Parts: sequence; structure tokens; C-alpha cells
Amino acid sequence: MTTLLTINGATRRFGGLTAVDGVSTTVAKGELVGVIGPNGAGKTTLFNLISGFTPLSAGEVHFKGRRIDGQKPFRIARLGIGRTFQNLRIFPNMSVFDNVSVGAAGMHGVNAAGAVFGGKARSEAISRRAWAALEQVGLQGLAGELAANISYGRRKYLEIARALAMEPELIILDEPAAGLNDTETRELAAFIKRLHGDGMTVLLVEHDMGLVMGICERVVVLASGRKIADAAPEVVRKDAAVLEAYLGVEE
Amino acid sequence: MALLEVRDLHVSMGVQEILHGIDIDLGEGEIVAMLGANGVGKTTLMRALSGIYRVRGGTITLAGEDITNAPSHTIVARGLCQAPEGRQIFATMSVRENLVLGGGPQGLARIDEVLPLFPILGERMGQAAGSLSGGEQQMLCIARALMRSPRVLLLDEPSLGLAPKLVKLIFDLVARIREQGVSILIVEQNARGALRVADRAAVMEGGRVVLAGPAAELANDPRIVEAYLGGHVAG
Amino acid sequence: QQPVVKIGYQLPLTGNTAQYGQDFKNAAEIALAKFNASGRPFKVEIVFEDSRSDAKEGIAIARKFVDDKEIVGVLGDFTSGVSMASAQVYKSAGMPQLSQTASHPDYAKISEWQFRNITTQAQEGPYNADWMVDQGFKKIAVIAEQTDWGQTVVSNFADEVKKKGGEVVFSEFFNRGLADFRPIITKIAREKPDAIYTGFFYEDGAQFLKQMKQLGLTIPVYSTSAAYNQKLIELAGADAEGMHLTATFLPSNPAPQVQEFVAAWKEKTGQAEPGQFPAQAYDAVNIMLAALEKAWPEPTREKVRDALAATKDFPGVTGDTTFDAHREPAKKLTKAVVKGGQFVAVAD
Amino acid sequence: MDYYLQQLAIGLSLGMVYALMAIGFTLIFGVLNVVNFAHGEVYTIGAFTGLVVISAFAPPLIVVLLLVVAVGALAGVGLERIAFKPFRRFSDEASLKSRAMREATLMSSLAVSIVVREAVEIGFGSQFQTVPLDRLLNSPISLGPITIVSGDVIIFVVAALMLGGLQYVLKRTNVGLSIRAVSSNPLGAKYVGINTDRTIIWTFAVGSMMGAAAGILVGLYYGAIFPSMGFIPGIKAFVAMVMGGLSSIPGAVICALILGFSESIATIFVPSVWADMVAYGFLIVTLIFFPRGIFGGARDRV
Amino acid sequence: MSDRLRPLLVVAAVLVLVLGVVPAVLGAFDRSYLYQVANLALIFVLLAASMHLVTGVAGLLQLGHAAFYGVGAYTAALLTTEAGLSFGWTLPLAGLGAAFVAVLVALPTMRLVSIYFAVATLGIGQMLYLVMLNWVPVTKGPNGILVTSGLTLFGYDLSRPASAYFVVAVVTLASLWVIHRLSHSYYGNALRSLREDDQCADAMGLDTVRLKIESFAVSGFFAGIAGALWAHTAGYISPADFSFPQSILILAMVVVGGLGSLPGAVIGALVLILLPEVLRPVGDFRNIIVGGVLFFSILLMPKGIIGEVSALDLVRRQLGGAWRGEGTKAGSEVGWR
Ligand SMILES: Nc1ncnc2c1ncn2[C@@H]1O[C@H](COP(=O)(O)OP(=O)(O)OP(=O)(O)O)[C@@H](O)[C@H]1O
Ligand SMILES: Nc1ncnc2c1ncn2[C@@H]1O[C@H](COP(=O)(O)OP(=O)(O)OP(=O)(O)O)[C@@H](O)[C@H]1O
Ligand SMILES: [Mg+2]
Ligand SMILES: [Mg+2]
Repeated sequence: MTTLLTINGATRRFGGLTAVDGVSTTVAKGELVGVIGPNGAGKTTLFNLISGFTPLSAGEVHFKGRRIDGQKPFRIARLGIGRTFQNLRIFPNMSVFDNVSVGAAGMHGVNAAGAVFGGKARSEAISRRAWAALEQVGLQGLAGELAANISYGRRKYLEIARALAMEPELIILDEPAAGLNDTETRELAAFIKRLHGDGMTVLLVEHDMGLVMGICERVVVLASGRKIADAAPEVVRKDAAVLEAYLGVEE
Repeated sequence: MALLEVRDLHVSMGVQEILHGIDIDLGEGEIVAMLGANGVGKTTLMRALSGIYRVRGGTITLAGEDITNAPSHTIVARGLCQAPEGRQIFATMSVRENLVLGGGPQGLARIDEVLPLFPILGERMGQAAGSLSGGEQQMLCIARALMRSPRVLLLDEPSLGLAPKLVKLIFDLVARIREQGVSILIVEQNARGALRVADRAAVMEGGRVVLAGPAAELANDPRIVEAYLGGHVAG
Repeated sequence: QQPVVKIGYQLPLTGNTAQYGQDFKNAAEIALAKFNASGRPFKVEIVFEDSRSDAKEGIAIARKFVDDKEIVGVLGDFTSGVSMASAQVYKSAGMPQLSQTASHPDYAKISEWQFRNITTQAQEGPYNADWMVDQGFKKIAVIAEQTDWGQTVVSNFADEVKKKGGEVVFSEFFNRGLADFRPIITKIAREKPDAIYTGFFYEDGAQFLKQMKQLGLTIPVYSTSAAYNQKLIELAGADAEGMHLTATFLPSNPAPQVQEFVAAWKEKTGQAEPGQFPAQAYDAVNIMLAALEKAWPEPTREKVRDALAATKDFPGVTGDTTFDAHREPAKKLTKAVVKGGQFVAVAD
Repeated sequence: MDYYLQQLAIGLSLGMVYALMAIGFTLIFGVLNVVNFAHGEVYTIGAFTGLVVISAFAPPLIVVLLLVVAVGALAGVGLERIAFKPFRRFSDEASLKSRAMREATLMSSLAVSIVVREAVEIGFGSQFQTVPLDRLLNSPISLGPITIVSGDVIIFVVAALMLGGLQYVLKRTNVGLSIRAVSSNPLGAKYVGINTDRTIIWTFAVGSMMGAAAGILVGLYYGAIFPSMGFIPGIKAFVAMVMGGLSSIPGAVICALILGFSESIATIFVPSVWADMVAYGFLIVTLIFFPRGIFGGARDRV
Repeated sequence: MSDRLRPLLVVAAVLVLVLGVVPAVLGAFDRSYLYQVANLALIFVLLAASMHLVTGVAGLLQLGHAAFYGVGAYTAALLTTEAGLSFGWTLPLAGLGAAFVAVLVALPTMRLVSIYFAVATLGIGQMLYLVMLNWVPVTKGPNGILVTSGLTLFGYDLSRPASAYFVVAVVTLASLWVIHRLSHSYYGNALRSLREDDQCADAMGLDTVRLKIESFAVSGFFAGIAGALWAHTAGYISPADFSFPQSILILAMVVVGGLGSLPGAVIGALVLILLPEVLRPVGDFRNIIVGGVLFFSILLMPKGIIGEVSALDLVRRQLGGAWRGEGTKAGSEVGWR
């Protein structure tokens, strides 16, 4: 199995606070890895370090053997990392289809001259991708709807579709199940599993233990910025430190 | 007579009606859970109750007084506070200032009761609220609503984005707040947790309440189990 | 029913320069009323159009006038910019245009259809330079507004001063409507000039004089006819005392046409005496009316143009006007000074 | 040396004039997050009110100021009702995040400002108004080698009072806290029981009072009162506010002073027509190094 | 109706209207004034359309657009008077000149967002205006420039308003076509995503800085083209034509018409140029009325006469099911608004 993502001693400080503290781990191609940890443990910050939104204070991040820390977010994205955001970030005043097409367009690269004089080939490639992504998440029926007008749950899928339209090699999802009920969460879990089954590498943050323990092959646990566990779900579930810091005593 | 009474509530957005006649009662010291899929209008209901959205028809009564379409600040002043969806904290202001604002005229009077519930907020008092992590912001949002010692507390998905340990804590907290005589209307996707603490529950679908009854009963209703509890009978 | 001849007048009646346009309109109406009451064989109608001192509007108006076959001559505009943009239209369509204020050196050169009734700085600059150097001022500071007119104020004046052996020790422009002249005044003070020559309109002039006084600077100030306006004294009060300027129009001039105009102005507007600009407009309208009369009974645009070009020694309130071969007026300038809150003529 | 000191003194007083206007402007921007294009017209209304009051019964300056401030408050409330309130009915998410909506409020205030300016022009004419000369605030005061005028002192005092008072209110009182809350998150403010409507009106009233007071003070200071007098100070106040970081009133004042200084100092070295170039150059350089203004907060985290 | 036919029909209708119906109607009145107003309206249509691209689509509030208009006009005028080039040459060069300046000023300001960007463009607009006004040796400063050669193309004199109309109309239509292609494509969607959330667009692999600079340059290019048209049709330019109030006027056009909608920008420009002309007989009160109309139009239609979103809904309803079901084919219609 080839390693896709390598995080090496990643550290991020905000003033006196060390949000991520020397975290190292790897993600192999085709893996489905979960990241869990108490609120404020630094999970989102870690994702921001990977996707280039927050610069590292120390450490390195490699993707496909290339060092990516210090690069602009869009370059990292083009290398094949798609992401969603914890606080849903859709483009509210654009249609659902247009939202997704942005993901596809970003990867294809759009330029002014091409838009004016270019032939149909490129735009059809983009639109094929966008439709494929919409169909993957089952939103094709809402393509023309204004993104601001669709429900919360669908926006979650919209965000995922937008990331999928980039045809990334690694997709990172920040709390995809937040705000979904158990039934919806199960559907989402099945969806992610299917995605993974199709060969996608997934890294996800989630507080819903049913989802994480149910589908992840490996779970990384952060607490106060440090990695306190990195193992299979069954192992993590019984880890004393994890129980103490995160899960609370089992019911 | 119930503390909060909602009768035949209609709310529209533009030309589109979203709530088509909602009836709910919330008794003194009672916890009512509101369940429903995404987009059925739960948040719309909560916003209408807090006076954010205009009501097109029907009445809302709080302790015998009609508060239909009253301005939001008088509703809060009468003791109906909400921890809203989307948190709506003051991102550019410090955690402390957020709490002071939550306290309204009382200011920080209740800080010693609220802060112990969320110790991490105590450590972040001077930090800008916008730089908190998602879960920390959620805690701040709930803490802010508690700062005013409300009579009726509306919680719109309070467990959203919280770690499992905290989710449990939140539901315990809900039960504890009720002990102090506060009535609570809670909207939750975590139906399991909500049904455990609630006295009664209602299920919304397409802008209507389609099912209501004691929480314990609903928790075993096969329809609920199928739709909201992931197919497994609650706890 | 008497036949009616129409002329157009484009001028700013709204916007930042509306005060000037309103003055022109008043002056024009005085001239027109007198003309129409004088029992000529025809009546004249003036079509006023508001250009807001905006070239876009000026050109549209010009087109409008050109389209109207009954209009045989046009007056205006106020600023050179709008006048020149409109002039392109009048040039191509063949319409005589007479501006009371356009001062751009190239304005009258645009075509044989452009005329103006404003003393050019080619005349006023050297005249003032001579005056000042003769008074014994050797080191002279010059400031003027940053407009086409201001540019000519400085260049014409400076050339003559040098010729006369004087020295321009400081020369700078300012943007119209500058609120605070003190940085410039402080700068002038450092050069310790014997006198200051200024190219400004009355609003800027009043500000300049007041702020000079504030900073305690007491250097003689000379200016052009553009500053000639009773409002300057109203706005600057005692600080205007002692300012010298040249003018072609003095309301105190006993000539009958001047007194008639001043009286009519006071009656129509309820204001103090008219300044230099309304007087120029009044004359411009009268010159145009005289040209119409000359072109009667068949006033065509060509005939009116020819009649304008032939204007010779027209006795106006700003002195006698003759258009030279380049359609520029030559005027007799009068020296004046502010004394006791009045502009009074200075004997040579 | 004296020359440079004098230019610095002039720069300071220029800056104070901009600051006087920037204070109210920033306060209003602070609560609504939209540019109030009509603030310049409030300034003009203040000046014209003062002029009318003075020519009608020549009361002492303090009375003039009080009356001007009252009219300014009325103008502010009217402006808020007409140009801003109607747009608050759109509170759905798409509208809140929509540029079109934000730019619409900007345009409505612009439209109101056009109407007001044209109306003043029709009422009073567009020329400079004649101010009774003895009412001007321009008697010279010599301080050693430099000369300032009485107006400088008055403007300084008034600006300092405004700044100090506002800082106190905003930072120390509950009212100020509410104002900042509305500015930070208007919807959130409703949930904590703030009367947002009243807060906004009060802010407008206070901001416009300051704008109107600035108008008459600067009008008497320069003796120049005319319908479009608010335009240039309005732009300068806008620039100062943004340089200062949008919601920081001391920041706006400091940047207004920087603008004033840069103009007078630029005049030392280059012709005065280029002075504005230096001021705008300062703006651009500031924004290159501080993309969110000198005292602005960071962007929201991802 | 077939998806492919529709855009063709629209194009044909616009061509017939602008190049056939309008001149026929204007010609019937035999008034050069009407042509003049039509030319002016078309020039401002082009200006509004070029601002639409940055402000409406990419969401960058532009408060200094008139400066690029000015750069174009000055480039054209100077190339004509100093280098003796004819209209055929100055037109593209004016566009390029303005685009070049746009890139220069975009480079340092592209990191800025929202109102900070707006005020930076205001500052830059003012600086360019000051250069036009004060750099006397080159721009002739306040004296302005007489553009004597007028509109000539291949040696034909086209400076009469009626013939100028066709030149202006063809150039404007061609420019509109390009702007339309840009904003109604995936490129346009990428720009829109900047407006909605630039950080998020960044995460989608869009080079936001390059996109901003590019759209700024394109917008500057067309403003420059408009400038050249103005210089050649007016025959005289001076700095006052390109001052801040003009920028605001263009912004008002875009907002009144509907921010984000190209037809909106066109309609906004027509309204704000034609209305003051129509109101001429009203006299002194006409500007108050213009202000009042501006106000009520914003009040009643805050998203503009043709808002981006409502138009989208309209089109969708027309396309009905076709859009939803058939994958790739319908995609070619998406982005139309
Ligand atoms: N820009 C910032 N400035 C200051 N502190 C920050 C900033 N960003 C994050 N933090 C702090 O860093 C810590 C980690 O935040 P992060 O968002 O990564 O947590 P998280 O693990 O994602 O939590 P959650 O599960 O609640 O989303 C938090 O305590 C937060 O307050
Ligand atoms: N401003 C609005 N304009 C138009 N439609 C709206 C608006 N706000 C909400 N809606 C619609 O109203 C319906 C109910 O929305 P609401 O937010 O109340 O749902 P919810 O039950 O809270 O869902 P969730 O579980 O996602 O929070 C949705 O279909 C939504 O699309
Ligand atoms: Mg997080
Ligand atoms: Mg909800």
C-alpha cells in the first residue's frame, strides 16, 4: 500500500496556545481514517494545516511524496485534496449545479481566453464531472435550486459533491454528520463507505462514534493538540486515555 | 394552562408557507423534544417563537400573555431565551463580552452558576469568540442563553458538533436546568438523547406536527425508530 | 404676430457650478427682455439647456440645438471643457457658438464657428505683469487654479514678467474648491515675494485672502477679472481690502449701458451689483442679438456667423468689443482695488 | 525650521477636520456594516442649519451647536428610517450574504444624498453662503513661531470630547456593548434580547449629531458653506475609517490625522496639486501592509 | 424549444434590435440628438457591462472604474494626436493600455477583500484622476485633448452621429458578447464563487488571486474600449469626464439594473443615461427626480431590475424538466442568468 499523506511533527501555535502539538501520522492510499478528540483538541486546525489554510509553526506535510506545507491552498487542492468545512461553506447565491461546477472548474483550470473563444470540449468535460458528482450524492434533482434554499442536510451533501467534483485522491471531511439524525447519519455512513469502496481515500473528523467506529479502518485521537492514540477502532474504543479524555465512561 | 402555548402557527417565507399550523404546549418545568428531518421547519418554528420571523397566523402565549409578533427583545425580557441554530455568537467580541451580553441587565451575575458547566470557556474568557473551535462556540452559545436565568429555554440542536462526553453532559444539563423550574423546548437530531430526557415529544414533517405524545412512548414507536433512531430501539 | 428667431444657451443650471449658470441666465434674460421690448421687427427666444458642467450633457445639448432648424446661434457653455466638447458638434454642423467664459487657448481655434467674449490671458496676463513690475515688485509669486484657464494665467503672466526683468519666485497650481490654502500660503511666505499674482474665482479667492490674513501674511495681492465679484468682498470682508485686480466691467462706470444693466440686475435678482461674469454674459447675449439683427430678414447660421465675425466696437458693459481675425475679443482693461468694501477704479 | 513646524501645525488642523467627520461616519458604519453615503449630506445639513440659526437670531455658538445637533439627530433618524430600515426586512440567509443586498443599501443612501444635495441647492443656490464674518472661527492665535486659529482649538476640543465620550460609551457602558453586539452579529443581538432597532436608531442619531456638529464647525472654521461641501471630507473620512480598520474609532481618528499630515507635508516637497496623491498613496501602502486596516481584526477563521 | 436554438435566437433578436430597429426609429425622427444620446447610452452600457464583470460577478466593489475609462480615453486621444494613429488602431490599444494599468494596480491590491478592496480602488481611481489632471506635459492636464481626427475606419469618415452609432453599436455588441461568454460560463461561475466565499473557492483549487487580476484586467480592457469610443465620438476629453462621480454613476447603473446580471447592467445604464435626458423639460428638479427614481427602484427592487437570482428562477421554470434529468446536455445551459 502506498502512502498518500504524511504528517510529520505538525505543530501550530496561536499566541500562547498550542492548538496542534507535534502530530505525526500517515494515510495510505485507499484508507479510511477517522480523527476524533474533544472539542478544541485541534482537529480542524490539523485539517487546515493539511489543506494550507493555516501555516505550520513547525513540522512538515507531504502528499504523494511531495512536500505541501507552505503552499497556497489552491495548489494543494489541485494536487488532489478535496475538503469540506466544519461550518458549512457553500456559495449561497449560486445554484446547486453551479456550486459543484466550481469544484470541477478549479481542477480543470479555467481561463478567460478559453471561456470566450474555447470550444465546447472543456466546458462539457466540466459539466460532465459536475453532473457525475451530483449524481454520486443524489442531488441531481435539485441542480437548478439556489443553494441557499436547500435544507441543511442537503447542503452537507452539496459540500461533499463539490469536493468530489474535483476528483481528488484524498477527501477530508470535517464533521460531515453534525446536525444529521441517526437515520441520516447511517445513510451518510453508507455513502462514505461506498465512496471508500470505489477507491477514495478519506480522512474525516467526527463526533458521532457510531459513524467513526462503524466505518473507519483506523482512528487517530487528538487531545489538547497531541496525538494520544492511533489504532484500529476496536483498540481505541477501549483505550483508557481516550475514554478519559473523550468518550466518557461507557454507558 | 401551559407556560408556553402555540396555537395554529403559520409562518411563510416570501410566497412560500413553511409552517402550516403548529400546535404545541410547554408546561411549567417540562421538557419537550422536537424531532424531524432536515428542512421540515423546526428552526423556523424556533425563530418564530423568539420573534425573529413574523408570524402570519395563529398565536403564541407565554404565561398567559400574548407574545405573537412581539419584538424579540421583549420576548427575551419575559424570560424566553434561545440557543439558536448556527450559534449566532458575537465572533469579534471576547467570550466574556458574549456572556455579559447574554446576561442582559443582570450582566455577569450568574457567571458562577454557568461557567462550571463549561470549564473550557473559563480558560478562553479573553479570546475572541470567533477563534474558538466549533464545539467551544456551541458551548458558548448555550452558556450565553443560560446567563439570563430564563423561564423558557429553547435549544436548537444543542449537541451539534460536541464531543460525545459533552453531548451526554448537555443532556444531563438539560435535566438539571429543568430541576430549577425552567421549561425547555429542545430540537435535536440526536433523537436518542433527546427522548431520554424529554417528558413529551413531537415529530414534525413538512411544516406540521404529525405525531406527539409522551417521550417514552415515542421512543418505542416503530415509525420513530425507523426514521430517527437508525432502526434500533432507543436505549 | 411677430416672427420669432431662436437661439440656444447651454449652461450649468444645476450641479456644483450652478451659481454661475444662474447668473448667466439672469443676465441673458435682462438682455433679452430689453431687446424684445425695443420694437424690433422680430422677437428672439432663448432656449436654455442645463449642462451641469458635464461634457456628456453638453454634447447632447449641442446636438439638440443643431437639430432644431430654427436655432441659428448658440451661447455658452461655462467651462472650457464642456464648451470645447460641444464645439466639435457646432463645428461639424456649422453653428455659430459664442461663449461668455470659455478661456482655453485653443477654444476659438477649433473652427470659424467659435467666438468668445472673455478677455484672454494673452491680453490680461501681460497687462497685469506690466502693472505689477511698474509698481516696483521684482519678486513675484504666482498661484492659479488647476484648470485650462489657470494654466494660461500663469504662463502669460510669467513670460511678461521675465521680459520686464522681474522674477517669478514661486509658481504653483491648486485644485478648485481647495478648502485649505494654508500649506501653500506658508510655502509662499518662505519665498518672501514682493507681491502675489493670483488666478482664482471669487470663492477660492475669498478663502485664500482670509487664510493669508490668518497666517499674518501682508503681501500685496493682484488678481484677474475672474475674481471680480461683489461676493468676494462679502465672503472675505476686511481681508479683501487692498487686493488689486483688473476688470473690463465696473458697476460704478457711469456709462449709460452699464448703469442700465446694473439697475436691471439689482431689480431682477435682488442681489448686489453684478460681477464680471454676468457682465460678460450680458454682453455676449447682446452681441448675439446684434448679429441676429444684422442677419435679418433671413437669419441663417452662416449669416449669423458672418455677422458675429464682423462685430466691431460693439458698445457693451465690458467695454467695446471687436472680434479679431481669430474670433477673439480685445477689451480695454481697467485697474481696480478693493477699498472700503468696494471695488474702486485705480487711476493710472 | 519654523516653516516645517507651521506646516505640521496646519497638517494637524487639517487632520482634525477630517477626524471630526470620520468619528460619526465610523460609528454608523460600525453598527450597520454599510457605507452611509449620505453622511456628507448630514454634515451639509448641519452647516446650513447653523447658518440659518445664526442669520435668524445670532445666538452664542454653544446654542447654535445645540440646535444643529438636534437637527442632525432628526436627520439621522429620518435617514435611517428612509434609506436603511427598509432593507432590514430581508433577513434570510441568502440576502444577508448577498452582495446585491449590501450594495443596495449603499445605493439607497447615495440616492437620498443626491436628493438632499439637490434640494439644498434649489433652496439656497449652489454658491458659497455668506456667513456673518464675526461668527467665523478664524481669529489667529500665535504660539511662538507658529500660528493657529481659534477654530483649531475648538475643533480639537470637540473632537477630543467626541472621541473620549464615544470610547467611554462603547467600551464601558451597556449601551456601548449593545452597539458593538449589533455590529458584530445583528441576528445574535436579537437572541440576547437587544432592541436592535432602537440601538441602530440611537447610533444613527448620535453619529449624525456628530456629523452635523462637524458640518457647522468646519463651515464656520473655513467660512465655506455650500451644498456639496460634504463631498470631499466625506471621502476623506471614508478613507480614514477604512485605513483605521473599519470599526475602530481611535483608528479612524489617527488615520484622519495621518491624512492631514501627509497632505501638508507633501505640500512641502511637491506642488500642492499632488498632495492628495500622497494621501491616497498612503492609503494604498497602508492596505498593502495592513490588509485589514491598521487597527482591524483578523479575518474569520476557516 | 431546443437548447441550442435559444441562444442563437436571442443573439439574432439583439442584433436586429440594435442594428436595425433602433436606427430605423431614430432615423425616422431625423435628429442627430437622438443618435448622440444613443451613442452615449451605448458607451455607458459598455462601461456598466465591464463593471458588471468585476463587481457583479466577481463581487469586487469597484469605486474607481471611471479611471480606467479615462486611461482608455487618454490612450486613444494621445495615440491619435501624438502618433497620428487612426481609430482602428487606437481602439484596441486603448483597451490594452487600460488593461495594463488595471493589472498594475491589481497586483498590490488583490489580497484585499470587501470594503478594503473598495476603498483601495477608490484611492487608485483618485490617483489616476490626479495624474490626468496634473501631469500636464503628457496629459495636457486640465487643458484636455482635442481629438481632431474623429471616427475614421479604413479611410471612411464615420463621425456623423448616425454612422458613429453603427461603429459604437458594433463595438459595444462585440464587447457584450465577450463579457457574456465570460460571465455565463464556468469561468463566470469561478468568479461568482469568489464573490460568495473566496477562501472556499481557494479550497476548490481556484487561483483566486489570478482570477481577480484577470477579471480586473478584462474589465479594465472594456472600460478602456469605452474610453476610446468616447474620445473619438466626443472629439474632446478632459479629466472631469473621468472623476469619482462618474465611477459612482456606473456603479449605480450596475446596482439599479441588478448586481450580477448582464442584462441588468445594460438596462441600468440605459435607465440612468436616458432618464435625465427625458426629464430635461422638468428643469431644475430633474436631478431630484433622478435621485428619487434611483431610491424607489432600489427600495422596491433591492436586487435590481433584473436580479441575478430571479432571472435564474425564470429560466429554470422555462427549461422545466429538461434541465433536471438530462445530464451533460442541460449543463451547457447552466450558468445562464
Ligand atoms: N485563529 C485562532 N486564534 C486563536 N485560537 C485559535 C485559532 N484557531 C483555533 N484556535 C484554538 O485552537 C484550539 C483548536 O481548535 P480546533 O478548531 O482545531 O478544534 P477542533 O478539534 O476542531 O474542535 P471542535 O471539535 O470543537 O471543532 C481551540 O481551542 C481554538 O480556540
Ligand atoms: N429564508 C428562507 N427563504 C426560503 N425558504 C426558507 C428560508 N428559510 C428556511 N426556508 C425553508 O424552510 C424550510 C424549513 O427550514 P428550517 O430551517 O426551519 O428546517 P429545520 O427543520 O430546522 O431543518 P434542519 O434540521 O436542517 O435545521 C426548508 O425547506 C427551507 O428550505
Ligand atoms: Mg473542528
Ligand atoms: Mg434547523
